[in-house]
Amino acid sequence: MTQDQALIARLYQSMLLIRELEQHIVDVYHTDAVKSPVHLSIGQESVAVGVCDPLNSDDIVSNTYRCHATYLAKGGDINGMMAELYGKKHGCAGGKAGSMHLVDIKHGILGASAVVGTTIPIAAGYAFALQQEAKKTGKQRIVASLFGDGATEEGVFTETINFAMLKKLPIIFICENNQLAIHSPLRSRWASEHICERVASFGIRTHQVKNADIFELHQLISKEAENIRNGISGPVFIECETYRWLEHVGPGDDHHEEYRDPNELALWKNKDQIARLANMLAPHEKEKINQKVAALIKNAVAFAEQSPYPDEEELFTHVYAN
Amino acid sequence: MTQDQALIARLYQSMLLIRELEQHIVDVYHTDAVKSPVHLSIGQESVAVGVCDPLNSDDIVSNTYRCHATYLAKGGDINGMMAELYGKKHGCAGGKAGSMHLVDIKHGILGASAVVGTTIPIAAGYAFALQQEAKKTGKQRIVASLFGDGATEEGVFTETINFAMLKKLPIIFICENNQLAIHSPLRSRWASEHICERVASFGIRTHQVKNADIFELHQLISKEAENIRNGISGPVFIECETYRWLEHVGPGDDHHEEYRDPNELALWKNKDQIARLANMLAPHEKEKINQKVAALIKNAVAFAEQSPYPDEEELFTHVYAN
Amino acid sequence: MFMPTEEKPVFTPCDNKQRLIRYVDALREATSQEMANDERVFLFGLDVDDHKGIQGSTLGLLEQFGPERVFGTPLSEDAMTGFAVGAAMAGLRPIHVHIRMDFMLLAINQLINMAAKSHYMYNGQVNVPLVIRTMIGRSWGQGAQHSQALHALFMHIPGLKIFAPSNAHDAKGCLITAIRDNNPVIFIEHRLLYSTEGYVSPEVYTVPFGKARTFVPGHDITIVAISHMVMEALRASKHLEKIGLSADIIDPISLRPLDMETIVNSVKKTGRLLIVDNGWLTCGASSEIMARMIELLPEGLNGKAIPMARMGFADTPCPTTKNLENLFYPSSHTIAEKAYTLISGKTNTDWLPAATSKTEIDAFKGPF
Amino acid sequence: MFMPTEEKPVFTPCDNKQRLIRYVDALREATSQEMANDERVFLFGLDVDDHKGIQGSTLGLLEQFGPERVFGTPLSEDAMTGFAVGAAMAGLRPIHVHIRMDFMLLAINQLINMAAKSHYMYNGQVNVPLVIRTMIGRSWGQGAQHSQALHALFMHIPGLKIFAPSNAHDAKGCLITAIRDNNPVIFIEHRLLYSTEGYVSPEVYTVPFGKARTFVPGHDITIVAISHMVMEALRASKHLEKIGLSADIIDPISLRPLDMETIVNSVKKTGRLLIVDNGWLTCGASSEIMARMIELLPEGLNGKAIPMARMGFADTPCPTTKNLENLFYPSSHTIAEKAYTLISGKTNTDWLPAATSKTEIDAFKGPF
Ligand SMILES: Cc1ncc(C[n+]2csc(CCOP(=O)(O)OP(=O)(O)O)c2C)c(N)n1
Ligand SMILES: Cc1ncc(C[n+]2csc(CCOP(=O)(O)OP(=O)(O)O)c2C)c(N)n1
Ligand SMILES: [Mg+2]
Ligand SMILES: [Mg+2]
Repeated sequence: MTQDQALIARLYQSMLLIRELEQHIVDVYHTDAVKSPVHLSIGQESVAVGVCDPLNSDDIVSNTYRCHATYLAKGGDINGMMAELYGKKHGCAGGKAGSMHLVDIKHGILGASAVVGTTIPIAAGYAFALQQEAKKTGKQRIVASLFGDGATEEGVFTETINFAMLKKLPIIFICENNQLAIHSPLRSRWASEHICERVASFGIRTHQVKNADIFELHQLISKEAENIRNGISGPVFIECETYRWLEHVGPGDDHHEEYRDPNELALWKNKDQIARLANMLAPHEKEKINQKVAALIKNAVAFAEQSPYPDEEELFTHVYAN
Repeated sequence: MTQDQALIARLYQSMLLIRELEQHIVDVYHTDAVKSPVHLSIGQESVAVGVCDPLNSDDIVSNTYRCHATYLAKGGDINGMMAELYGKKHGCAGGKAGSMHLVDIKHGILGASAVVGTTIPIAAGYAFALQQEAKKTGKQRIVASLFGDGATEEGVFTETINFAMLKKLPIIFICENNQLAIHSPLRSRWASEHICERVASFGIRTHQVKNADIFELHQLISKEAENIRNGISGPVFIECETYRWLEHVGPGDDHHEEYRDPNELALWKNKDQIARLANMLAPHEKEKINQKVAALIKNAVAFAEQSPYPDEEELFTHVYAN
Repeated sequence: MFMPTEEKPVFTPCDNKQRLIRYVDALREATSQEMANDERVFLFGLDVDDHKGIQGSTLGLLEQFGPERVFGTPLSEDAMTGFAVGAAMAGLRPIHVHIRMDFMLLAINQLINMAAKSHYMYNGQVNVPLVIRTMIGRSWGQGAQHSQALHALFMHIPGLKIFAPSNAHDAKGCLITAIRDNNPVIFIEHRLLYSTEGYVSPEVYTVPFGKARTFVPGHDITIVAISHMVMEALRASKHLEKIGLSADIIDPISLRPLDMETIVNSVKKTGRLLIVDNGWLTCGASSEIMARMIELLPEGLNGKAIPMARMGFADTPCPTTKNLENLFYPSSHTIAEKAYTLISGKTNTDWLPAATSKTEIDAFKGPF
Repeated sequence: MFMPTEEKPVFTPCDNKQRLIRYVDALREATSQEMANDERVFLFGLDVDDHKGIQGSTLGLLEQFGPERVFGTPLSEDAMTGFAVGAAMAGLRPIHVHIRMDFMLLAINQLINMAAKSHYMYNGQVNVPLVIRTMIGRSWGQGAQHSQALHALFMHIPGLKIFAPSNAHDAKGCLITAIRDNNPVIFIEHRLLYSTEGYVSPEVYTVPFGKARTFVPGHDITIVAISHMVMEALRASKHLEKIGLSADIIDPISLRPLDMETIVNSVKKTGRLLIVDNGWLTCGASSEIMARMIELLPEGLNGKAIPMARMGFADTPCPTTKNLENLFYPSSHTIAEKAYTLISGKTNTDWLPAATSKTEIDAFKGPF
């Protein structure tokens, strides 16, 4: 599989932006600039980027509270994101949403929920609307619904999988399997470890991506998105193995805790897809991207810092739509 | 497979009692003696009897609103049942429960719910208690949880299946697959028709019983109950094909409606397990049982008719336990 | 179809176009008209497309609009509600139907955590124009799990709107309003109202949120009644008439937003308030109306506390047997009695008619 | 661990055995003691057995009682609640923990349709001795879906009981009562109370249902405050003290059943009532208390309407950013202000202290 350099550069930049932005959160968290629980994706960047890069800008991505990565990978406004984390007026939701609910409808980012599993059926409903739309426009947009391994335990997941297949919805379900729900390992939550098998029992096409492989995932999404657009009907289910480097919520590393195996961290750092791509780039190319990413983040921080807090009246706006 | 005559007689009597009692409901329904929605099991009797007959009297059965059959098959008090249907004070729940919630804890009948799927996790919780109990008593009691094909679409079903397998609970799940949820056929509700395959993907032992075969089901339950009691762990899942002769709720036949195929009724009447057993019995044996059943029902009706309506204060009793 | 013989529809026709049609037909007509007007509207839910068509309220719509806009679902209330929320966010206008309100407890997470909050949480970036049609059961042994009226749970939640129309005219107008609204609307229908008739215009019209309706203007007491209790209150007012007492019967129609102005103005006139909820009392609509009365008229009237009382379901689950079920609900008799006591301070009931004519309550029979 | 420096625990020790311990430790001690006393009790729920142990409230219990009596679960709130109901029906006494009250919306079908109704529907044949421990979040950007206080939804339902203790002493006693009760009990804990200290006996003791507690007896106004709002009301009473006003601060502790007698007696003495709920107002605990006041004192006091008011969450979802979140909740300042207005009829606020010392609200920091 020869990968073209432009793609490598793009994927690298996209993943790096996620990592560096989250690293900024880690760095400033002790200052209380970000007064919000943060669920970081450091180590898991390749899933968001592998899924979002092949999508069109008018495709839709839907996520859970661990949503920084997809927001950025799908092209969400970085300034709006940073200001939102800082609780500011020019945040992507005016400071009302915070880290767990990043949203940017203009860029097809449908928002995210702090209640596990709840966005999965919503993504399916959105896909239904796109299916109806395509009958008029002839153009099939797609929804990518991302969620964790824990989310698949909620009844609503199975209910949605069944219904999505019944209606042949244009949706790709992506399970970010980091093998943990907070601190619980899979074996204490899943009677069987084969999630693909379970989902396939509904007649759905499934794929498993091991080692968080960015190219494999990228190609799979490209192909399946193409399939869906060409009327080879959805839904599709993809399980991506990945690993969370930091604690479940917050900026720290918690590999000293008993639930963790420190060897696993080393193992996964070895598979780090950012490092992998960095090695595939010419040094000056890499450096250019690194600087670009740093500048983007610096700008975003300045933007966020300068943005005022929302006006007090904002408490009462947007409770109801007109 | 040679079946011993005593078993045949017992199964015949048990199934006949269900059919005749429900036939009585059909007969009197127009008089408004039974002021309650009734979900009849006529045609489906072999499932309840095939499941309950092999169980011990201190095993537990749990059901949905279509619960007359299991109540009787598990040995529930017939007088209490009839009085409950008549809304009387001496009903099994003092007239407060009606047809959809028949209960007889003394005989291991855990009650039933009008909200589809809701009794499935409750049955699992009961099984957990029995699992703990067995560690002290050395005696493993079992829960049989019956529900319809429609119930398997509720998220709580999958959630329970997963958890029951995780905890290796002493429970047998029985799906009464009559292929209908009210008037909706399976194809408009299930993305895949293979429920056993779906459940097996959790690592659970599954079996399918075709044609509502009473002997096959009876033997399967006997064997699996034995397995569970001997520590060959549960849970187990059994799908029983069966057919509802009458309308979803109420005493009528609705094979004139479009959702029905009248040929199917004829097909299933041909497979009627009551007729099958009747043919296997000596005429005088059969006649004796028929008379016994008729007497039981007659007595129960007299009992129900004579029972008064509950006292007005009963409205306020048992809201809270002491 | 049942119409109590001695009772008249609550509206008289204002023009000769209006027809006497049933509540259930008004619901169907509203749906049909809005689906024809706006192709973004679709109707789905368990059994909407079968031959019974949600007691008739969706009959014919499948034939009219096809299976892509009218479809049944698996038994999956949680996912189906999320599905509706997602479709609504994408610009469609779903109507999701529950044949029993009790099942909404399986959908409530999506309604409260997602539907009610999305517009706010995303600072106006999405709308959730969603209608949840949901039926309250009663009678014929429906019992504890098939006859709950849970509007109070939804009234508690900012971001939701709630309609509970009591008659055919409002059923149609409110449903059209609900479909056109850009917020999640819980639309509460009472099974016993389905067969009651009212004068309904064949035109498309709307009944607004936040505007209560006064029936039978009166002088001696204000009776606020909700959903099916409007019928019982109207009957109670007839009992009261016989002894020369008259009641303002107010139907809030919309429970969130709630029109307190109409109630306050009426109480200023009558000096007394009886609230008859079609639901439990604790933390219910009746508590809320009382609390707002205190907030709006903190000093009472003429320097005195305003005589107020409330009635609703007994504080128990609903029993199935008829004689206990009858005690579970307020009736025209118990309402008239309570109103009489509030007005006169007396508790005698000898003036009450011994028996009432057959109503939709007695007429309702099974199977369901 | 945080203790506001200028604030004292609400109880003083009545014997020298009592220790100053945190609310979270009181919860753990109650659980440990009851599990040791009664082997039918077990504790389960997401994360009860991890190294954080539900913010410490379950730490050590796994080691003490083993994985059969202390275990985590998959993310399956609906089934896990049904599982608890079934285990309870079979004679066990489950404690099911939700680290956020918001998740209970996924469990509410089992709680309302099954747990609350089984004893009644089956005419006393089964009991459901079940405790649902559930935490209200607040602060640090928890936002719309992680800080709801939904007690009103449960208060509406006959068959449920509800505790919402505001201090370490009651946390322990109420939890023991809840575990011993034969009904489903919703046990509501506030995250911001976890680190507050109180004098708690090491003995096993119970705090009963249906008995409110009065703090700081006063004369000028009755303030009924719920859960964390008790702390804010206590602070407000200190503000009021500075201008010579005193308040009866009443903590209902148990929300269903609700002890109105204590409230009514207090109001008879003070003549005024302010209710400060830790939740939304509409169809909330505050509405209910007002409605019952009217039912219990229909003519008011001395022929006049009783001045009553209520406060609670803003009628919006909860925003995450701090400056808006601060406005969302009642505070000691806004409570004191409202009380002052109710007492004096005036609205000036110049008497209020400019800033308060750091409280548990400001001290609370993330990650969560
Ligand atoms: C319905 C619900 N239950 C429980 C929680 C508490 N909770 C927050 S995150 C989480 C773990 C989810 O794990 P997973 O889906 O694998 O996502 P990950 O955090 O690993 O990305 C849990 C249990 C929640 N937020 N929502
Ligand atoms: C949660 C819930 N959703 C919907 C209903 C309405 N309803 C009553 S029976 C039924 C069909 C259930 O089908 P199945 O489980 O196959 O049982 P069967 O009636 O065929 O025995 C439905 C949808 C309900 N009672 N509960
Ligand atoms: Mg995970
Ligand atoms: Mg079926």
